[in-house]
Amino acid sequence: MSYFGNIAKGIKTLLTGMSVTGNYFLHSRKGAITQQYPDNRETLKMFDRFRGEVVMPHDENNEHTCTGCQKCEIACPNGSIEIIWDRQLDPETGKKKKMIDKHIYHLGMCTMCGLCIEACPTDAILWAQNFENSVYDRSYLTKVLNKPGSKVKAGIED
Amino acid sequence: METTTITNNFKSEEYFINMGPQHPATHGVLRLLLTIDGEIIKKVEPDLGYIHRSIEKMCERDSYQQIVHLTDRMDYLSSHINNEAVCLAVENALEIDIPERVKVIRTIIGELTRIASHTLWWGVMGMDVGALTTYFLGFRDRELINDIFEETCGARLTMNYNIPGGLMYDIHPNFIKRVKDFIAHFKTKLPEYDKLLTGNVIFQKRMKGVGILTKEDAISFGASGPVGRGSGYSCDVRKHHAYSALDKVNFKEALRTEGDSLARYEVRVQEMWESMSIIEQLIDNIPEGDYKVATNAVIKLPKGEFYQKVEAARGELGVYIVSTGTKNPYRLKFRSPGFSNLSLLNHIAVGGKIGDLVASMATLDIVVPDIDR
Amino acid sequence: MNISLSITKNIHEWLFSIMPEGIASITEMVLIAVVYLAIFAVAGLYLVLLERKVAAWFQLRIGPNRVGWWGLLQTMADALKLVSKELTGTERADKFLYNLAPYFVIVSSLMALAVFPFSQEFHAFDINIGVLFLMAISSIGVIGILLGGWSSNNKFALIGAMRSGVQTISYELSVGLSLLTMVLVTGSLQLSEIIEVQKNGWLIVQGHIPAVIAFMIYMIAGTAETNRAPFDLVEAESELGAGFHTEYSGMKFAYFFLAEFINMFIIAAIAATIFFGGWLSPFGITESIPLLGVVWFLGKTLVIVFLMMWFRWTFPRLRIDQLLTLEWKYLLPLNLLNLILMALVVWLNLTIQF
Amino acid sequence: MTNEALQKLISSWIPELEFTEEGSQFLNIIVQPEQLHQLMTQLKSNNETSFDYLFCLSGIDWGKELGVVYHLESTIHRHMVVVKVQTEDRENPTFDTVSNIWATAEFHEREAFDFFGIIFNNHPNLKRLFLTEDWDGFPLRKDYVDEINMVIK
Repeated sequence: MSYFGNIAKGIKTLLTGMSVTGNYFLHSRKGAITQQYPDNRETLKMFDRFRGEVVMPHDENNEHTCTGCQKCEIACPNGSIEIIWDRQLDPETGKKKKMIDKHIYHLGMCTMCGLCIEACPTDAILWAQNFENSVYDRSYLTKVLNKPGSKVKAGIED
Repeated sequence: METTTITNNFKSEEYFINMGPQHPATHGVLRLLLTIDGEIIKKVEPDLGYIHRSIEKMCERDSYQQIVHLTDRMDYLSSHINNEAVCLAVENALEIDIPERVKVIRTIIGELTRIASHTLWWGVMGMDVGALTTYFLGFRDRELINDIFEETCGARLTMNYNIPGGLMYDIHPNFIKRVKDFIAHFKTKLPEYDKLLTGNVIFQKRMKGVGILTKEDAISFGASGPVGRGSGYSCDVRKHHAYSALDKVNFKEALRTEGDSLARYEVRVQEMWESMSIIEQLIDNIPEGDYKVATNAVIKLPKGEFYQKVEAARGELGVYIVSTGTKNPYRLKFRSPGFSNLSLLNHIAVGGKIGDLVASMATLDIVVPDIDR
Repeated sequence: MNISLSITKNIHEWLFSIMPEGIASITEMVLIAVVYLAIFAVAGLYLVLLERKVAAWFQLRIGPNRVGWWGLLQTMADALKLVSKELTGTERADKFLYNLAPYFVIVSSLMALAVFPFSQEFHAFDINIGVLFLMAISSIGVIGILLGGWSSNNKFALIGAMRSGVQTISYELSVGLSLLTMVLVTGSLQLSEIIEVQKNGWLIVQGHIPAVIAFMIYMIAGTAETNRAPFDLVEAESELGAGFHTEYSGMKFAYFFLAEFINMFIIAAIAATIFFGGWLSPFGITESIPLLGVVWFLGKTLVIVFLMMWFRWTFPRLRIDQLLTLEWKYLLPLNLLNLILMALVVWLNLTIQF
Repeated sequence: MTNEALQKLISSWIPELEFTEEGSQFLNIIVQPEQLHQLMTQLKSNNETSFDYLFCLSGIDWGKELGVVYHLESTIHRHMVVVKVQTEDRENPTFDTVSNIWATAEFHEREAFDFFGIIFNNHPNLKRLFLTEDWDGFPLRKDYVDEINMVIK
């Protein structure tokens, strides 16, 4: 008799499983979890801490707060950040001051660990929430973060 | 004489099959060299190294802050716990007192990571034995956890939220509410997992008595995590060497004595319940305080050797640091749970069928980057 | 008189008026075959779409919705892509058999379609051994699978093919026996007559308990015959990659794929014809409009197809030895008992007839 | 068992062992390669120690010497000990295998062989695990140079 008992028990467990999927089938309209990605660009907002890429915010006078201290360059585990700097004459004080020439960021090598942003003493670099970073050539992933002609905001010292 | 010739003609022949490195059941780039007789497996020999990045060598040139983010890339499904292991090792070596708040947050996120890892495992496990809907149910619940991580830590998978001395940022204001919502949601969905897969007679038949690992073998093979506990070997690091806030919570160590694939499966499902109970005990009492203590910009560990073990989602993760007093470790060894667990695959798969190999491999829950480091 | 039937009649008369009799009947056969091929190639494609949509709804997804309104042209686009793809193959494969295999599979499944009565008049080939013909034809497909798996010089494909051989030959038995159980009630193998008998109530009602058991066995064995989950050991994605069609690409792969879906349709159509009265409407509510028979037939078939899809997206796969245990230890003895039960029912006149 | 008691017990088996607890949270036992297998067998089989769980086996390049570090735990008594062995022979560093004592050592020793070139006598299947068979050199040694693939900061 356990032979038939086993069959009945087996069929019962199969029906239990089918009830779960059947329930999802009946509620498929509202239950769908698909995100139709390129269509939902307007509503798709990344969280404000999302690590998309490193950017350097500039204000309306084309000024940033990067002093060229190179702490981010040292903190970076895989050499994604290169800073080219020289000492220029500060027009206000008349003293020579360390200024960045180029803040080069290799997005292609970046692992989004966030150590550079942690290390930055002046909050000159921040996370951007942009995540659509694909390009046709790897060289496009090397970015210069400071805009041309930008300079350090007055009074920022590290 | 004639009969012997006939039997010789029908002698079965063993043959080799390359399972992987591109194979749906090997979850990544694991390559198994199978010796098969018909459908019966005679020998399984893993061939590794397809994504070996030599993280241990990279660690030798990195500073201690930078090492943390490399551990994300080992067992990417329990990245937070891996981070925690390195941070704990460094903090213990420096003898820093970590604020209670940090400990509690680390534990909560660690347990969430465990649930996320197990839900993914559950989905993929179902797929390995042929039930395709489980995959989407598992991922649906995992996405909610990933959202929590993304909001607080900034990334969904490789979070790098820990730094030696604390956390990178404080938790997001929405964190507590989101976690509570998730727990409420998952409490209704986890029984569904059982209904869909666990009770199913085909599933039971596929898993019961398959890939049996005795307790002695489990210990000898260094099995840890759900694999060891499925064999009745009490190996939960959270119980025996409690770290962070785990000494303040009550939870049961999931143990089964059967040692077969079903036991390992049940251990993982029960662990999800236990992790939920741990989170529930902690989420309302996150103490106020700092989210990190200041450390030197250049961390130098004292001369000596430091070992820290934590319970990652797949088992015991050990971090063994040999320091000579400089800013880089002299030698850093990760004792990864997957590596030991993989070594017993040959032991449990021999004599089974190809389907059994897939089922027992799924319950070992192998993540290849964890093995290949 | 019905419009569609008059069209076929007109074509028939026109053909015989302009040609000698022999040529005319050959031309007619070819015409009908082409029409069937065209209809079922498209129908097969839409079954694929249905499967994908249903799978999506089971799995909290949306399913194909980009090509055409509601994704209706998706499988057409897929077929177009497959036609235009390069046909790759393995070196040192047995080229002749390798190329032959897909045709075996697709031809056998299309041949079976010929005998189904879609409605009272829409019936291409009404032979008096219809059920036997279906059984015989549906087992030819496995030769194609064995050939494909063996000739493609790939061990995964070979394992898949061998599994397929074991599985199909075993489950053929259950399919045959469960249909035989029903033939006891009808007393005829001719499909049109089987339907005629069901005017007194569908066979699943007429035969009540043994018929329900036979239906359940038929559904299990039929699912296994089509190599679909939970009996998809032949393909067993997580074990064998893609099983016997690992090395096929492009259109040759499409033949296998299409054949699988047409086979599913055939299994469901047999069930609809034999257990649920084929094109008959329930209680004869639309008896006055014969054309609606097609709708009833397709409706019943699709419900059973849906059931098979439901199985597929819920259950885990069996292991090969469990597959054989299920057949030889459970289905076959039950089937034989059921056969005796049905014989008793028919002998003692216990069938329910309206 | 406390570290002192362990030290007392183990030193009674093999008198040449060195014990230290300096710079480590465990009791460290430094053993000569010749006595390694004997010590390990006793550590596992003795009822009072019964170190049945080898949880970590690491190869280490000490600069001049090559060594192996075994982390052992007893699942019965829950005490831990570290066994260290090293040799100055960099061409053919050879130790006895412990894979017949702890099965997990088979893979771990293959890893150590792969990255440090440490040869384990009587190992059942000592060949490259991660790297290809024809790989030149042992990457985790300190004197390994690979100018193309290694990024040195």
